[in-house]
Amino acid sequence: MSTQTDTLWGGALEKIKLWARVNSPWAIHYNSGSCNGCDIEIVATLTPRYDLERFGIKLKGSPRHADVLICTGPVTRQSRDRLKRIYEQMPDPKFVVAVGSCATSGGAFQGCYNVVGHIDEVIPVNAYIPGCPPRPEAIIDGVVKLLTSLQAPPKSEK
Amino acid sequence: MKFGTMLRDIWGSVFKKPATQRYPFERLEAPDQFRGTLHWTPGKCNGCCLCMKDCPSNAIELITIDKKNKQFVMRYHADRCTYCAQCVRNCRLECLGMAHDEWESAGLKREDFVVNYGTEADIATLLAKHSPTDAGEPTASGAGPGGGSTATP
Amino acid sequence: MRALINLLFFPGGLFLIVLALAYEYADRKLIARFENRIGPRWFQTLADIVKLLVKEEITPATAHPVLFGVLPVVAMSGALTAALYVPLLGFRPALSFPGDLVVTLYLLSLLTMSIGMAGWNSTSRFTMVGATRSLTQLFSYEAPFMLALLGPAVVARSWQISEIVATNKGVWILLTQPFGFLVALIGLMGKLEMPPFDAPKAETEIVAGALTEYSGRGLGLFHLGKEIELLVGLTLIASLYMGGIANPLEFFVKTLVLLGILCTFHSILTRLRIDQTVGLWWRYGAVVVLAQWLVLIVWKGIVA
Amino acid sequence: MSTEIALQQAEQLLSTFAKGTAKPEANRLDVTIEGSDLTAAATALQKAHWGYLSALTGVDLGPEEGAIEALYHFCEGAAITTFRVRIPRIGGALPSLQTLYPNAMFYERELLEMFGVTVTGLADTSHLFLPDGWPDGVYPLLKDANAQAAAERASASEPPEMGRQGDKFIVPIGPQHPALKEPGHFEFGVDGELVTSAKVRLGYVHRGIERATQERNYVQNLYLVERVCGICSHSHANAYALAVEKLAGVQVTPRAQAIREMVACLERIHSHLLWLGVAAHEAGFETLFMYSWRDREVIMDLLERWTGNRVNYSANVLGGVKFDVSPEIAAEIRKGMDTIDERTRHYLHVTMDDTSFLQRSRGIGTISQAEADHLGVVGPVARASGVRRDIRTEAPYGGYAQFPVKIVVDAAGDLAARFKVRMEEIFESTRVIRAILDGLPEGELTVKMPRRIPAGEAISRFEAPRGELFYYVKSNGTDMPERVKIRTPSICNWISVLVKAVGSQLADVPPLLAGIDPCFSCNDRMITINRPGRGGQVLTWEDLRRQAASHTRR
Repeated sequence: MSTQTDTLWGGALEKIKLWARVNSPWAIHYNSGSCNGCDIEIVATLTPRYDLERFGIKLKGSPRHADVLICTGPVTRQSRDRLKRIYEQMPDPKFVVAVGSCATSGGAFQGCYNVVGHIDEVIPVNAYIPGCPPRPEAIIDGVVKLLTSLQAPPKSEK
Repeated sequence: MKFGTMLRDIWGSVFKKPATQRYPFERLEAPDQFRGTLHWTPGKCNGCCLCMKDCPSNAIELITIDKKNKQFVMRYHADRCTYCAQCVRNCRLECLGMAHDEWESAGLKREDFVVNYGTEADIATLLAKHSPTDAGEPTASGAGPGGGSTATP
Repeated sequence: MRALINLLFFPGGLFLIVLALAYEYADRKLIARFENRIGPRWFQTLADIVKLLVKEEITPATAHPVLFGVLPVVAMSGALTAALYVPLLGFRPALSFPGDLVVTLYLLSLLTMSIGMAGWNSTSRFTMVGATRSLTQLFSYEAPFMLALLGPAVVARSWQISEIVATNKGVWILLTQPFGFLVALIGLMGKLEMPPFDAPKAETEIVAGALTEYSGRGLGLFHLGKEIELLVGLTLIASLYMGGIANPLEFFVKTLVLLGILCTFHSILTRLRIDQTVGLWWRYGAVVVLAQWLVLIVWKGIVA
Repeated sequence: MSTEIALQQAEQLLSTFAKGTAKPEANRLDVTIEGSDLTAAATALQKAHWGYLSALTGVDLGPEEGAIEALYHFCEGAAITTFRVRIPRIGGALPSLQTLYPNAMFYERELLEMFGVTVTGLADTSHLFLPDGWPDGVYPLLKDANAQAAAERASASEPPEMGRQGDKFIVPIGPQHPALKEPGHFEFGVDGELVTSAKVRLGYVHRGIERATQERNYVQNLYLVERVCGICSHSHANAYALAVEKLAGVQVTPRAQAIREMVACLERIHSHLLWLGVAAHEAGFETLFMYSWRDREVIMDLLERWTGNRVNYSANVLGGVKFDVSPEIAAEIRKGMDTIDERTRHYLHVTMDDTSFLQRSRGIGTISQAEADHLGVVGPVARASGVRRDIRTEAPYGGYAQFPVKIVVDAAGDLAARFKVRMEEIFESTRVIRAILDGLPEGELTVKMPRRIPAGEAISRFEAPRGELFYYVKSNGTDMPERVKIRTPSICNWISVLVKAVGSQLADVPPLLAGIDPCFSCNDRMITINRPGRGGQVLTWEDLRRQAASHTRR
């Protein structure tokens, strides 16, 4: 009997946790070698025309406050450590979105000597948004797809 | 001393409709010029590979099944594409085009971005030739029916 | 038993938290509308807090772990306790004694002190600069703010909030002491580190100031503490300067009007540098309030 | 001073040092100089106030020749004087011009890193672009260097961050900045709130584009250089196209030139509005940020409708442009320009009249005209200090001869003046766009370009939104360039931040950084992402922690 209520409570708690997580994804943005194009489009999604705050997304400065790491650009050698470090500094549960063709595959910068590769060669990525740069709408679409995928399984762990 | 030069803006906005578009609840079309996902129409292509040659990011692979019968499969890496449309310009036979309404291409798996264009038979030949576990070879590739189909990433 | 209910549900604890979240929502929504965008959904602030509370908490290796954990609780409880002394919703305060105004003001400062200590304890260079700025700012606005709030007390010759409100019943002190009102309102903005007084957490300079190292629960509690402080501050100013609060309707109207004024200031001003903040308070704020005190005392001495 | 007179003067000044002179183009003078005469020759130019050091290009002539050529490009108006200095490929050395031209520091460090040329007298020889832990003796721009393999070996670990230096407290701002070489990691030593020292480390976004251009064909490179910087994508592509067209001897039609100029003007407006928002955000004026970005969307919409992409328009092809101006789009652009004019007038009022804003911008980071001249700053930063430096008016290229712009200058030199100059350039741009729409020349859009570009070298200078953009392209007759040198405007302007930051308030540093608009969309990001890691902290903050611990114990 008591175990049953426990699971009931546990289930409800999980649901609440998930609900809060999906509805309040605070983001941090890191540019590991991008050309700026994707970055301005990410900033544009915060501005009145697109307004990501509708989904509860706030761009935070400190990785400690963030749930979602938005990455742009291929990873250069100098910024690889920094990217890893930022990822490690984020508290669990955390998600990574790679924005732009360079972030998903290296794009036009494949084969440049100072480029390590794309984001998921360094840290795990949860969602990819190709485009050069993707339209702000496409970025919103990607974020929504990520959030939807979190909701899909009843208990999502990382 | 002058303060509040934006006072009228802010209070005006309170009584105006916000500038925000309601995407994704209301979808607004991209303009016709927009360079979205690349498409390839088989049949016309003669395999000159000019599209491949000038692609700044290796997004296009033109795989020859049978050169004489003009049987090709184009493997398109949407994740690499820089959407510059140089390939479209280079193609004199107008096999290539960029869809202006395909820009919601975000995905959760990188493999989904690789698309094979071509007739169903050609894609099947290609897949048979290479083992399906081939790196970067998606299971979703041959998904679309008929020629010029997209496996929507 | 009654005290427990007071503390946990009404007017303390749960009720207060819900109300504070509602006010934060109003704040954010209004700012969003000022910026011509839609802004957050109605449950946004709740989702933020719940998410922060269930998120992993990382304690920096260099920080004192106990202090790191305790400070948010101290901050939060300070704000919660302060709320017991003010006439929330127009009801009689849960606790009241002669001199509670001073206690309330000190309890409100507890939050800033905790933030300063938290920043110092986290020993990252950003939290350090943030903590220094927080405390510098505290010392600059605290005295004028306090003097401004004591203005109505002088008129009523009492240090007890309910007494002051009762004595000045129906009188809008903001008409007789407009400078005090202005200083109190702007002091509240300084207290809450609202723009343009957000130098202590200026994102573009020092990331998130003193709270940079906090994640999860600690951040959530600080955040909540701040929202409660906003509520308490608004109630205090409304009841002291705007003729008291008689019923819930009056409470909402008056505090929301005040919130609207705060948001307007927030939106039309550029962030002050910390030296400019200090200069502003000591050069203008304190002088203006002191001058007003002088006038009050002289006037009181002659008339009464 | 007309171009010919300037070149004559330069020839005269340099006559004692010249081992040979050549005039590859009407506005260029090439002077061959010995390495030992370099300082004296540069001093002669400096003393006569002949121009400024615009760029320093290193060219590897290959192992057979066994030499490297260092090209010092000095510009005065449209005139370009180039010092050609040959040095041995291995063990070559050059004297530093740092004291004469402060900017030379960046160029020389680049020469050192990329070609292994020893520069004597250089104060700081640490890595500027290449990652920390880059193996010694590998210089990526040498032809036979296997940079890829060397890079694999590079242990890309950052050095431990400095928390304290003596009594100073180091606040880092950085480490990334998005353009080719413009990412900066700054370390500011602070005493309380006062900045006492400044240091810059670039290279977080160094991708090796210059090397990559040598391995791609001319067409691919057009799109690669477009991605040097997403905000001035058109400027880069256009400057590159101009240089390659010059090499190929192709004359682009007036219509294509006009369209290019129009895109450049639209880009300038979008860039300046973007900058306005970011600078306001840095100073802590969120409302202005939101509004300016909202109105910027007008331009972004126009660009997307017209070119098909919001950021990387890909308007250029070698030999022309991709698309035409239809009557519908022309009408829309006109309408958009009216909106922009009206809103910009309002923002000019806000930035120039609002006391609360002015107290963060007036008198901050003031650069006098003489100082700006000496530091060699370019673009709006220079113009805000009264230096009349604008390639569009000094050396009109492309359509600017037919549709000229008026130069906007201001004498004040502070942050507020930079706001004013940029806002007024928006008006100028809308005016030019209208003029072009009124008088759009008829003609073809493209001219046939050869795939193989004849051997030779070409320089193109382009006024990007941030200032002078410098391209040097050397061709060897194949379909791949032998050398492409890109000197972005921001690298000229970093020095002004370093100089001006010292002695200012920490809170003024972000607006100061913003003031030069270093391809700026991400400058706030570049500050925010930079948090000291816990690992590094334990080490470097040891004594600070001890101090803190003893403090609490007491």
